[in-house]
Amino acid sequence: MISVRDVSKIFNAGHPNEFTALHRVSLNLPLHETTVLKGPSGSGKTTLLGLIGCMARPTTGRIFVNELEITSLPERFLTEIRRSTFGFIFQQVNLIKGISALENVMIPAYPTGEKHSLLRARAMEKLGMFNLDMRAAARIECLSGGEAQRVAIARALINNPAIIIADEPTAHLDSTLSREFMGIIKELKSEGVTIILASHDPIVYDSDVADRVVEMRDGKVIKGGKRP
Amino acid sequence: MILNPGILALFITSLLISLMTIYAACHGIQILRRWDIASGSELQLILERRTYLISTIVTYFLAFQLVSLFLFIQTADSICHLFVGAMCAVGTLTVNSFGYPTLLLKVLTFIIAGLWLILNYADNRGYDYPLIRAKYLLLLILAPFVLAETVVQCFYFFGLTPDIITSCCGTLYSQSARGIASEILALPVIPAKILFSVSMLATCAAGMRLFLNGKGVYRLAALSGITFVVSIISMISFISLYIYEMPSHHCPFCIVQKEYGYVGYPLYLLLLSGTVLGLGVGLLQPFRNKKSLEHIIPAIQQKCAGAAVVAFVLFTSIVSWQILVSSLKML
Amino acid sequence: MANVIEHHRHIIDFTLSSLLRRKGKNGALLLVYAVIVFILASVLFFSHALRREANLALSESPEIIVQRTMAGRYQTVPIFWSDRIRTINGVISVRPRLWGYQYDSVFQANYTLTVPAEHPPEPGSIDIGSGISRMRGAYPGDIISFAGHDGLPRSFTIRNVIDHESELLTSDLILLSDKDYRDFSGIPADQATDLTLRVRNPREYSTIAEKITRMFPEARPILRTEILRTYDALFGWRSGLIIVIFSAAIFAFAVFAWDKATGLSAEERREIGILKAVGWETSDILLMKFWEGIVLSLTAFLVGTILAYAHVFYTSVALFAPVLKGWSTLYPVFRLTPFIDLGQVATLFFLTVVPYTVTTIIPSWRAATIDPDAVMR
Amino acid sequence: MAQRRSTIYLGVTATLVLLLVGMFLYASNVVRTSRPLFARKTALVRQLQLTDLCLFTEASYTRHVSMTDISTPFQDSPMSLEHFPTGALVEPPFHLVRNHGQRD
Amino acid sequence: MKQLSLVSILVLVLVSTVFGSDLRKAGPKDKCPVCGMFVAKYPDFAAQIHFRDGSTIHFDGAKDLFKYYLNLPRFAPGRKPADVSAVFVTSYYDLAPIDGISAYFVAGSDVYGPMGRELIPFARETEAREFLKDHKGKVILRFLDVTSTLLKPLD
Repeated sequence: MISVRDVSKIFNAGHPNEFTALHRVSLNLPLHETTVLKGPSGSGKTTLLGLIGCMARPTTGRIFVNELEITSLPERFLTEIRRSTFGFIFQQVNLIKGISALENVMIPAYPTGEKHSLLRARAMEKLGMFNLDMRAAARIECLSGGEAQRVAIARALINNPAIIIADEPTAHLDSTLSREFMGIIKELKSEGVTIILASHDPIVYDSDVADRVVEMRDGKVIKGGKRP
Repeated sequence: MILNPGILALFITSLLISLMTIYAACHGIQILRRWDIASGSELQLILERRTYLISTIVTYFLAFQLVSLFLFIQTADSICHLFVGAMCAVGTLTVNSFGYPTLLLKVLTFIIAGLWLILNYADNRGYDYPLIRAKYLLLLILAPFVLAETVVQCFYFFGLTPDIITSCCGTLYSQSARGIASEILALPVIPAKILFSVSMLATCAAGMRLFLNGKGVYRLAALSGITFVVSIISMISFISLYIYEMPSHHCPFCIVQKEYGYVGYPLYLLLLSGTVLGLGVGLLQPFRNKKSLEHIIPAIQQKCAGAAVVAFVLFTSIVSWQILVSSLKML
Repeated sequence: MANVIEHHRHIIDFTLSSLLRRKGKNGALLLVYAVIVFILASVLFFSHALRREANLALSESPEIIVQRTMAGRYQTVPIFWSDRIRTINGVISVRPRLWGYQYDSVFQANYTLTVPAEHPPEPGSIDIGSGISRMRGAYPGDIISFAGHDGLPRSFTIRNVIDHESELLTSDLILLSDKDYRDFSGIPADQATDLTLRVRNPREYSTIAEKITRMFPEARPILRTEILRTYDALFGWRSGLIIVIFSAAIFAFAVFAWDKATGLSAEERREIGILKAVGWETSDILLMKFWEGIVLSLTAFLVGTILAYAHVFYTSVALFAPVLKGWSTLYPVFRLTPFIDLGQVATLFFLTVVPYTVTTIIPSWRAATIDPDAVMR
Repeated sequence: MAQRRSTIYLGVTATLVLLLVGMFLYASNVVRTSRPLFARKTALVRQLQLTDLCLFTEASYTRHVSMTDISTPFQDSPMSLEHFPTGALVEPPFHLVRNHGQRD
Repeated sequence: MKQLSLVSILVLVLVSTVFGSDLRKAGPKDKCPVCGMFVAKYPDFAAQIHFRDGSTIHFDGAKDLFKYYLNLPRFAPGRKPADVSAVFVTSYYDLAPIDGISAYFVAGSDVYGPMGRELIPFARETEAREFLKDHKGKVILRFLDVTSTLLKPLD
């Protein structure tokens, strides 16, 4: 269970350009389910995902991941949790240019100091899941949009995370690729991975993969709960 | 001042190190004043990030300080013949009254920086920054010593004037014979030997005890400190004599020279690390009750104690080996 | 432990690929850095080797030289001084020495004329240094003439050319007999240029020098130990001076390094953001930056030092020769004996690697503390 | 499979370090073997009663650095490359430069 | 006692003239039996005692030579002063080996040897006197004047 309790996030506090991105949000997200955060841009979806994914700390309020309070942990502990628990898929594919697809997939595991050969084998396996093993040595610039998206997903899976966080994953994909992406998500879900998506793309929130759709606006949750 | 490359290098380095330390100390003060772990404010976030900067600076500082300690001795040794009557580094250091204080401060700052890193290591393992205050107070203690070292070293270098013939007519300098004593007053050999063996044995025993059943923390710390001083005294009193095979050359510096197989480097390195580790164990003790460090500190202490014992034992074995192979016979 | 090593190796892998991606910029940095190390190392190696060379070769020069000064200028020494000085305890021998300079206006060179203490050439013949031989194309059997003190030319047959291996000491020497030199220079028979003393016990040098000045107040005794000390100071000072001048270049380089490290491109910021987002910690980024610094500085340091060694000891500092030559036309061709020591390398390390590293600490920390969620915004 | 970049880098660095160490060893060996050379040199120095290296021959006072005293330098040539530390900072007097500078 | 020393000096002088023992150079492995130092490193103060059986003992200074000679039972059990065939010390001014029996030794000067304060040997008395004046020496001794009590303040 991921529980968000009374969380607010204020940027530039005390300055004239103070901006409240989240306002006293409370939310419970059970594990092994797929949740979609839905809302227009600027509604606070991304900020909430960042807080849940241990990328930033809330200004007030608490967040628990599996009963562990993560709000007051120092950065190095947050990173540890982030690395081992979460896999991220971003709006842009956010791959590092100039190096091979394989290396890109391996990058999240570098700080663990895992043996190179093991790590490489696992990365190849993840790429293989998406039929990309032939493209492993290719540089990112040479990949097509769909391939790049799949490499990014492979990267999110390299540490075998329990939770996948995807922020507007289909924003830069055409409908075919978006459907293909949802297919992959479905597959992951069937393996028991918890998935949290933020999107305002109907292909995502109307998909039957989503167990739960939370609607957000202006930094508040306006509608949420189990899909009927 | 002597425009010697070694002196310039030391000069530039200590200047840079001082600047970095001032910078770190300023941030340290801010951390001490504004730290609030419970807050999620941006200021707190910035402060937490600064802790990375400061530990990076201190880590580099320690590395540079160690090399500069040896470079200082090496340079002092290499320019000794510029001074009438100076036979080795000892002579150069006594040319003016700032030589030894510089060396002393270098050793002191090295030890404090080492202790800081041990504290930092423990702190980084607690999830709520348990030692943050102690750590930055120690940094504020370290900073004045670093600055003092730079200033004293400046005075020392500026106070060096070589005795060369071009600056005057002929032998004027030689005649004035300032008579730099090349020898240090040394403790008589037998008491020094007894003192050395007793303190080494006691320290290693205390270290083993701590390693095995976690008892006697302060004892180990105190003994490490004492052993450090005793070892330096012994170095002057008798160890160096065996290494030089010369019953009257009480010099703690010449042993880093090539003629003696650079044996001084491992010796001083082991002694310094043993001392820092031993003292670090004691430094951590008051924080043992912090909740987030309950299990971490004893583990670190055990590790440190073990490493300290290894360092001291290695030190002693090198010393004993040197004494055994030495051709010098003393009572 | 294996974990730690593998961790570092992973980070090195990544650092190298990110360095390689910006080949032009990093290559230029590496090149400038290596050149700086190269020049500094050349200066250090050269001055140290020369100092040792001087110290070793001159260790057999006369223990004490007695000159006479009048109003601060040299005068010739009356030979009777030597008998008085010989009575001082500890003085093994006193020898009047004859030597001086000769300016050759054709070749614009200064020669040093000297009368050897042992085996001087017979009157009418001379030995010349290999520098003179090379410059004038003069070989044994040839005849050379110089104008003496009275303006009249005197001819000498070349007996020998001094062995090339000692050129650093003898390149500009002309050796001739006592009789020829007095005739040539006009030094009266009861005078000498200076006196050389042999003293066995080094502990007595200063006592003897003191006694000489008491005996002859206008005497200026110069001790060998002082000569060697002066050489040390001279070369030490010279290399120090070059380093001080050169520090401007080091400073400029530090600014360049700083600029390179602070001026993170948008691309680099994005990259670091990605790394932090996918699970790299601040200290991992710092480690990456540390390795970046090490890769650059260590490579530059090693390459620069090794090249400097070749430069100093194989090409005899070909690049510095114009500076060392100055206006002199008689420049010795020499091969230095490679005296190097660890202290020099340590000094070099401090002069190059430390300033570079220190300038990159704060910028790398800045880079490392980019928000991980920056990539999501 | 191509080598890891870190392997290549560490290999290159290790080679360079070995080269450096080799350089030291080689240098100390050369120093050792050049002892007879120095013996010959010192014998020559003894025979000729030399006191200085013949590196700077442009002016007599630079030729025998150890034989000079403080009042000598400008005796030779005001334009000559200065040998004493302060010489790098003090210029020769203008009238000397004007009168003699061209000739030397 | 006095007579005994007179006798022994006679014996020594006789022995050294008759046997005419030659100087033997200290090798790199020769150590001083009193302090354990390598003698070859300090040729400026080297001293040696020759015994009649042909053996040579090297010392790094006249002081250690006397310590040995005055305490033969300890350093060389079974040997007597009469077994000594020759004594050589290094004279200060020309650093040349001279006969130790006839040498003049200056004590208390400001010249230090490898073992600190030393007895500085001279072949001629005039030299010794001048040295005494130049180097703040205290007393001039002959070989047989030297006793253990005189050596004490030199340590």
